[in-house]
Amino acid sequence: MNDLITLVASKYNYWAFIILMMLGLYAMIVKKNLVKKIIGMNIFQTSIILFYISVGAKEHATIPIIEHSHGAETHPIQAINYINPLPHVLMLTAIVVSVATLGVALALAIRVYRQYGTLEENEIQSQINQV
Amino acid sequence: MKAIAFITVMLCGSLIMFSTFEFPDWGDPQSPASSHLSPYFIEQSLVDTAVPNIVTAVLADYRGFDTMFETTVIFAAGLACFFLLRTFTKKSRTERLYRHSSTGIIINIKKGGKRPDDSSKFERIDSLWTPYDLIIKTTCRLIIPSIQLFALYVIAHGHHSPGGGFQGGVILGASIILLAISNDLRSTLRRMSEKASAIMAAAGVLIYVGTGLLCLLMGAAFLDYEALAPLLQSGRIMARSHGILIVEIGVGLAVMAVMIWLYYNISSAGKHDEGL
Amino acid sequence: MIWQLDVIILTLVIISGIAAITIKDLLGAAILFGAYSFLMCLLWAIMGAVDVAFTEASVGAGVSTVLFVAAVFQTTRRSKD
Amino acid sequence: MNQQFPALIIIVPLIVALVITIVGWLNKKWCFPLALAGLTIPLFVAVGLLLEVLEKGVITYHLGGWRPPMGIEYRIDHLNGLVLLVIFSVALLNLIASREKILAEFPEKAGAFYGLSLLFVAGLAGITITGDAFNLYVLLEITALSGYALIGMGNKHAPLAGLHYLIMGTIGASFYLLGVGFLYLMTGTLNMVELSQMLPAFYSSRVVVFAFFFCLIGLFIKMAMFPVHGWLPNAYSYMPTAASGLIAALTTKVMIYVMIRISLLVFTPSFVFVNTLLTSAMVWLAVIAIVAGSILALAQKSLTRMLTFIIVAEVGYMVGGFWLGNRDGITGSVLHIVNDAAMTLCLFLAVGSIRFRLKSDRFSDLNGLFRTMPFTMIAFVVGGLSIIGVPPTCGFFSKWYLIKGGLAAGSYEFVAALLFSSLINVILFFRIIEISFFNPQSGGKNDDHTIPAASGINEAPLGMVATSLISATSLIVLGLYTNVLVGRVIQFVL
Repeated sequence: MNDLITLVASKYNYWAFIILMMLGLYAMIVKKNLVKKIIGMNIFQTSIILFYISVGAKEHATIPIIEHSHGAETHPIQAINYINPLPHVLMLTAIVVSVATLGVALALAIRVYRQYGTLEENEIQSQINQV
Repeated sequence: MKAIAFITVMLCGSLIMFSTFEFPDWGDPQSPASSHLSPYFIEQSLVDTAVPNIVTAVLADYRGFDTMFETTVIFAAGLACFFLLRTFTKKSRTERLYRHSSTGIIINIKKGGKRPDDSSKFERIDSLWTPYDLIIKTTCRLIIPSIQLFALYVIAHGHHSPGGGFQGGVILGASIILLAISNDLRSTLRRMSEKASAIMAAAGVLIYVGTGLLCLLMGAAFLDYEALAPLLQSGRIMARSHGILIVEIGVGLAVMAVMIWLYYNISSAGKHDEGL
Repeated sequence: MIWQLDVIILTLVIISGIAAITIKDLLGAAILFGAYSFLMCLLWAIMGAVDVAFTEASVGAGVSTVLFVAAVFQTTRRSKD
Repeated sequence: MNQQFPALIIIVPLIVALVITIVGWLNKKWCFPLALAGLTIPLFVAVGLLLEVLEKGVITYHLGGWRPPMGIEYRIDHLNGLVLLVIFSVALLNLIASREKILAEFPEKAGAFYGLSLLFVAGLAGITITGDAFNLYVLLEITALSGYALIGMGNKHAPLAGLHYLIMGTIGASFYLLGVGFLYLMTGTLNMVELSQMLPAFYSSRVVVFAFFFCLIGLFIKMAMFPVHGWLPNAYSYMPTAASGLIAALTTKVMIYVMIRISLLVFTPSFVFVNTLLTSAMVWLAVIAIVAGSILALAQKSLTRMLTFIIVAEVGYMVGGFWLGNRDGITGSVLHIVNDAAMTLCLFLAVGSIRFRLKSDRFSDLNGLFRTMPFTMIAFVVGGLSIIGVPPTCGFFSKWYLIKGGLAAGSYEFVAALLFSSLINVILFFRIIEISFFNPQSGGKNDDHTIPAASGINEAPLGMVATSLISATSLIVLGLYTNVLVGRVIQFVL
């Protein structure tokens, strides 16, 4: 029982990322509405960001900004006291990429709507087949 | 379809979950991710770059090349939206609607008619006019300058606190977007045209690339800010700190301009009329 | 970090994510997606990723939502699923 | 200056793309010369880099002056040098060919078009030479974003095709990112060379196996490998002709190159090829891709759609050749990356000219095309012969290596699929040659008004004809110098 609790405590963040990822994937496969697909795509991307941040987390450590007030120079900087900054850097980039993708996706969705007058994929498909 | 997708997704998820049992524990200080590369960054970044915020130091210096392309991605998104949505072919509408501001009378000018030129008394509208909410307009007028001031603080103070060019740029862009929402798009476009935002977006990225190129011309590697020390009249370490600041300003400019550009094109579907 | 808070927010994130993809009104979906992003930002702030949380608060909950709303206004609010 | 080449090759197109965006708002006349300069300079740089690699071996470049695990490293070996050269030559030829098409299709957005295509090329070049697993993701997204925009500007169905490509492409890139995340979780580093040194300790771990699979799935989606190829035919056939030579010739090939690089540099062959179940499964997948692509190509009624399914089949060639896991197979696969880029470019340029003149590319509209557009059709026929694999053209030699590799590995199903696909290609191309050579120009049921009434020569503009002829010549030249290419460059890949 104790083992189970430690297992859950040490892994639940990763499981949450998997649930969100599968949620996004499911939305992208099943939903017929294009905006819904785009929302699913964003959830998918955010879940991967959550995974990276979970990798970077460190217990009993503080945010990665070094204390630098006067007098703090005497303390040596120890890696154990600060959270791993590298995943944060990578994920800043990933967030930017996700918003850029979102912008282009919405632009394409608007053009699709301008062309077909609907955002439902099956209706668009039947319109294409009719011609 | 739904059932198949659900089963695939569950299968895939449980497979990944199966692999998590071999992951290092969450928050474990001894995990490889926390013990291989990050100690160097944590212990050395203040010595190397004189920037206390390690994330800023790594973002703009150690991995500055990534960040340059991150800015380029944003720029590409703005350019792509413009390319996809903008419609230049104006339908030469035979009639235009103008609204007299003080009386609220809407006049309809047919083709060939004289258009009112005093824009403070008349404003052009498209089809229907939604009344401005005085409270929202006034509040936004009060808020926007403080938002912009905060954004500039975020850009400039990124060395010492969370934030930096990207976040500050987004907030700056958001302030202009707020202006466009509280008034209408056309009046915002008069203050900051699409051309200006496009050129600023490209110029912001050019500041970043140009800084790198300057380092290259000074004989060091691309984006090696130490080479700028003679130009900046500072020590080699402070040159890195200043180089990061220059780059962050470029990022802020580009991101602000692109956010506005994206909003202009998406909110009006490329027609640049009233917007939302 | 406080694990109770962590678990509560994780649950809320998942709930708002599910809500965002099931709701039939696209404007509502956009707003729920904003809520999702904001809760995600809180989660990252708890894990100590302040810069990422800041970015997500300004980008995910701010500009993304505005872009979604703008796109929904330019297209349609209705969705069949 | 020589040692700055690896940075310059990315920076020059990037800066030119930015400048073009500014200039496009001021004076559109300057866009084309600038774009030309922005691709010609890197082409020379790429030649210089390849020569330097041939002379001295691997070149590394530390961006920001930081040594590799901390900073980002660029790494150029024989394989990258070759791919770089291919990228810039293809991009330059397509740029010259696209000038008139842009003026016809979207004149007021010419600046944005040139800007996006230069960003696309800069991204591809970065993907090719980067030595950092995460940097590769960022560059992948630049390429993809500009690609989505270029595709979305095509005909009326293009936005939907572009949106599908965007959603699939984002899933692919995210899976790649997840794979890199798993690797980072286990090792704590992102540098490819360091990863390859640290990974052998974890080869038995499930996490590393999953990381490899995620990278592979992501890249498969991006390269349109058979079960996940769904986005490719629509996206490639609806996109504007001005971009088709660039995107169709380069995207899939560079992704296959990335797969080879990740498998050989990050994961060593001792990890990748050790499981015979995996390799034979991959070869079977490639076989299915080849057969399905060929049969689907047979069912199409227009030139561009036929070519898109041929691309699906060709992806199967390269992936299968790589997973044969022996020297000949991988040589054939790498050689086919180069050759296929040239062949696809040649065919898409020729089809682009045909579409430019006829405003259509259905088979029924091609009657008598040999008389009206002789030079374009010559280029098209040479491209077709190369796809079939007729000896003096380069397509023969890469197929030869692939078949040799297949026989050596004992996977006869792959050899059979190659031969079957060649046979189908014969049918495909001779059908078109028959229509365009023997059918009278305005014969029978098809006197379509789109075909000009004059029976004289009605060629595409000079830029397009010249580029398609140059690319057709390059097919023969590549074929004649195959042994040089293999002996001097490709044999060092392994």
